[in-house]
Amino acid sequence: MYAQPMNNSLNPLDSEAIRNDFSILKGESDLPLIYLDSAATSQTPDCVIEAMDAYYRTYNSNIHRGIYRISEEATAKHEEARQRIGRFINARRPSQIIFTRNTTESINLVAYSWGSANLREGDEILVTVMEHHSNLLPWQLLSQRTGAKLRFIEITDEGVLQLDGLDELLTERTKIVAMTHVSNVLGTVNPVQELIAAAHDVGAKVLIDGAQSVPHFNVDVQGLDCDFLAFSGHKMCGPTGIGILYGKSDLLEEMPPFLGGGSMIRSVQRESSTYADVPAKFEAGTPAIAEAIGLAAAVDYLNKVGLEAIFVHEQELLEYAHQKLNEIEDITIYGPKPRQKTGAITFNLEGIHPHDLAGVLDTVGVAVRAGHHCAQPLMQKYGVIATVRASFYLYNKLEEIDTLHDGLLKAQRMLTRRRR
Amino acid sequence: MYAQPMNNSLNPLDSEAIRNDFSILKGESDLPLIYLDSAATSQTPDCVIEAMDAYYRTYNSNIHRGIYRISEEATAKHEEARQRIGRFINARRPSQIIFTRNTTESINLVAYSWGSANLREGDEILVTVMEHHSNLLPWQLLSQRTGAKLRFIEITDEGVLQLDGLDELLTERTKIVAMTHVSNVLGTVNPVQELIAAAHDVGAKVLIDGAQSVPHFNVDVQGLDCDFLAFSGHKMCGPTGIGILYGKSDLLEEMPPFLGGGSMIRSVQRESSTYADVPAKFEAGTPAIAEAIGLAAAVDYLNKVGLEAIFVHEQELLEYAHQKLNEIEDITIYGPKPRQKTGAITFNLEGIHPHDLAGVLDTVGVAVRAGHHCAQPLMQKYGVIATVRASFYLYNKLEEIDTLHDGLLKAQRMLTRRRR
Amino acid sequence: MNIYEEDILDHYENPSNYGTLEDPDISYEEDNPLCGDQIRMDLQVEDGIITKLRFCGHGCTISLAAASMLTEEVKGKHLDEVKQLNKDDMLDMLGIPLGPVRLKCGLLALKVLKAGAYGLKCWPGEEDEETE
Amino acid sequence: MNIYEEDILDHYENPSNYGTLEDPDISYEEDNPLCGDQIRMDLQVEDGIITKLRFCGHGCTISLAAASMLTEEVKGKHLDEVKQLNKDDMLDMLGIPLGPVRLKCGLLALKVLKAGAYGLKCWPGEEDEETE
Ligand SMILES: Cc1ncc(COP(=O)(O)O)c(C=O)c1O
Ligand SMILES: Cc1ncc(COP(=O)(O)O)c(C=O)c1O
Repeated sequence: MYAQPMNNSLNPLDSEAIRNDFSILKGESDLPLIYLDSAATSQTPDCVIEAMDAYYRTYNSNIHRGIYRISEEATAKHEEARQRIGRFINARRPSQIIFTRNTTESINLVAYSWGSANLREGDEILVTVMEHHSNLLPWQLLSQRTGAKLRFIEITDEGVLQLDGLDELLTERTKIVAMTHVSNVLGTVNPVQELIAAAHDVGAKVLIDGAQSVPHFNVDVQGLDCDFLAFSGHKMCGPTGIGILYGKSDLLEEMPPFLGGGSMIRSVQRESSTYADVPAKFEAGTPAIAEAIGLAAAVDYLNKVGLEAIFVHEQELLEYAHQKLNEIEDITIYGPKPRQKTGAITFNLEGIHPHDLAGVLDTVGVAVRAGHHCAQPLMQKYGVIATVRASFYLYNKLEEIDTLHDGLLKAQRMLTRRRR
Repeated sequence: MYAQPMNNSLNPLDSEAIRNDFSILKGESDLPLIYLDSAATSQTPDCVIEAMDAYYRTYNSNIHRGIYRISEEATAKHEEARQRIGRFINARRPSQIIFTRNTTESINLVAYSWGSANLREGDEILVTVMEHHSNLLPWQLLSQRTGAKLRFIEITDEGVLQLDGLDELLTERTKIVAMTHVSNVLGTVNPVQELIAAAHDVGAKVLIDGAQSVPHFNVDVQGLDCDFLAFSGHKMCGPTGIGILYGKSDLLEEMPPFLGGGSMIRSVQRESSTYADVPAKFEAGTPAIAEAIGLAAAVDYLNKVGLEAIFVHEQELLEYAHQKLNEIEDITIYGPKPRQKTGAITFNLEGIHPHDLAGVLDTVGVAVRAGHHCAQPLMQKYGVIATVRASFYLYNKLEEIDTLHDGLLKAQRMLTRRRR
Repeated sequence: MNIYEEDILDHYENPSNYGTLEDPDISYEEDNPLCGDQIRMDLQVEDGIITKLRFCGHGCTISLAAASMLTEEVKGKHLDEVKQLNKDDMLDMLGIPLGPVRLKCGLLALKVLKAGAYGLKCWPGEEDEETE
Repeated sequence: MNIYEEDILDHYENPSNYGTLEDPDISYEEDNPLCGDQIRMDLQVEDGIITKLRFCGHGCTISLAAASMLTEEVKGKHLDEVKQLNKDDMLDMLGIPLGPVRLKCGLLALKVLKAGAYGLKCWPGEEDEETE
């Protein structure tokens, strides 16, 4: 699971100082921004914005094959970014880090390239009921292309994986297990390490959706021994437009290309071509250069603050949020208790539509997400259409949870009258 | 072809004033940057950088489904960007504009989605010998998946398409013609309008690779009647990490999805899903939000300067470049004369490796590209392995061509001694 | 301006024409899959004139208030007039600014009503606008 | 520091050990597909010692000068010593800083020589470095 035990002698994170690193949190609008939607996208510290600006203002140029100063500088910075991001998740080699647009594209890359080459009718793909659509749709589409069958690990009412009977689901037919490390709705931290070992025992590969874990605690790909890990820059203080696919070298090397185009080739003839080595093989066309550089700056920033300190801070926010929200009448909180989860608290108030909760909260400056959170199978399991989710990150403060609490009471006063 | 006739009473473009819009061109390094590599990637005006900064610093948030102020603002700005970009190429509807990472991904999207659904063994895909790898590899891969055959339109020694005998190549078997509007190596402007009409006559669809045309002159998708148009933000004063696929609505609507994930769905069940309408169907996952907003700012900037003025300015630079470079002994210039082309001049000096030319030019501050320019079949046609390309854009000045010229003479002095 | 104006809350609390009709001439139902809001409209029509109508369903304040306001507006009108109603008319009735997400809520009732008046292919708010 | 140092140009102009051997013990050739540079190395070896060697091919100043310098360096050395040579050794011989593209030119000759000394899987400059 996540890096435990937490070092309790750790310096607590100074969220006031951290907020100073984010222009958006210092905004001078009439209402302060109480941003509780970091699970959707995180805010971007100024140092990340500045790293990208520096690219555009001083060495903007296409990378690879450019024989002049700024292109050499851009190429070096781009590849250095790959190194730093690789180190962040403890990848053995930078060539295991493939730049994509986001988690979604990373997962699709695996489903198209590895999936189409390795899956046949009769094979099975194992996912969980709590997957984000981005870790479900690519496998649905793959299953339609190949005839492989999708199977699901259920969850308990508390929102943790139902692992009794796993033997039935995880068998020699299972070719890949695709599962989220952390639920974007419930915050549940899944026991991926154990599941990876169990999957390897039956010869299955494992893709971990790290969109909600990599930003929040130390994820060590060698420690976990996962075959693939996908995550997004924009959820970890980085820019939009960049995501990562990590893969084991032997897998990446034998996988066929996905997108064809410039930079992914070794040599091109009219009818056929040979392909470059990884990572270039999977990076066709001009990459998101500024964004890779921005993501490396974000990684540096997170390292500077310290992932452990961030994790401890989020646990504190979560505990307080559970305590305050539990005081509210007619609230249903979904998912496990703090300590078994991270990052988010998801709930509904009896008789009030989640849209209206979010709408009323917006009037007091609180930004939360209301909807199905791209997790309809999970919503179906709980028999709801939508929920409200408040999610936290390093810059949030306990006082913001008070405002959330008061905003929810305001919504109740306004909207819980005598509606049928 | 391109918007003709040029209005000659047009105010000439003030390249000194324009250079002031680009921080990178005002840099205070010892050597001025003489940037002649805009065909690889263009420089980014400050207004584009600032538009993205404003997103990150004041309304950074995930779009769609967010019920709070900054998310509503981000959503509105993102969709407004789609509108403005659509208007730039005269698309009828914003929903015809699909955001991708770059030209390469746009073309792959069509090859995977439209291609896999429509091509069979015995069908043919028609491309030209001057395609960028990004408009060749996706079709090679498609042909390997489907058994459809790739055919090639040859070029003449002058570097224009060989259209006698087109009847042989363009037949009822042709399902799609994929061709570049402008060659990234030779600058040749292809007669796409005529070819589109001819393709439609035999029932073929046409994808135009607009990577080198959309930045340089007015491309009107309704006027051309192309079925698809692909282009990249980073070649038209926009940021990295964003590209566009334009498609005709009926085609886009009937195409199956490409990447699966969040935002591209209407409703998700465990085993299967229904998909959102275009453009959402093709935009899985969190998009490159800042980059879309940046690209819209670039489009506004190009509109402000005026595409016609840019085109006229580039023609002037090209004429002068041809004149000056033709003065050099032992030079071979590839491709057609100015007036039949745009943007770039490609050449070799007898006995000097293109890498060395680029290397020596770098010592005098001139940035050019040396290599196969991701167009190996074209290099093979000319029997060379690499060339040097100087390419121009709105911020270049005639004097810069003098420096290019002098740099080439310097290279000759240094390197043409008595090498075998 | 706040989307939780008293007027909206009144309609949400005490909706007009809430319920169903026994034997409607037209009945149409639709949901917004993104948020699960669902509205059904039952109409009684004589010579093209809507003589009676009821709506039911579930949803947020905006979608329910919009439905309530819309039923008040169109009662006694000809179906041809209903076909002419557009997004701006509905926003005028609501009298509040709506962000892109809530717009879909605000237009759900109109969509259902127009779809009832004749087959409709796409959301009123999503009719593909021309770029110019 | 300029990559067109006199020393580089001298080697480019008057390369040492340019040519081929009649009956080499080891002969290996490789190209850099990105720029078309091509180098062949012919070696005569006695008891593991390189007694004679020649290179030929075509390429840019950097790849040819590197080849020339490298042949001077390894003549008379044992193949085991050749196997130990790495990127930094080659860069030391060249004595100039190289950007990422020219690095491939600068390392081509070394790649060919080492591939000759024993099978090599990847470019010397591209040996996957550890991230830490
Ligand atoms: C004609 C042409 N097509 C396609 C591309 C690929 O563009 P991108 O690398 O932005 O995907 C380029 C860029 O070099 C080009 O010039
Ligand atoms: C668990 C999980 N997986 C995947 C995604 C998709 O990420 P992106 O939209 O950046 O591709 C998200 C983002 O919401 C997520 O939370």
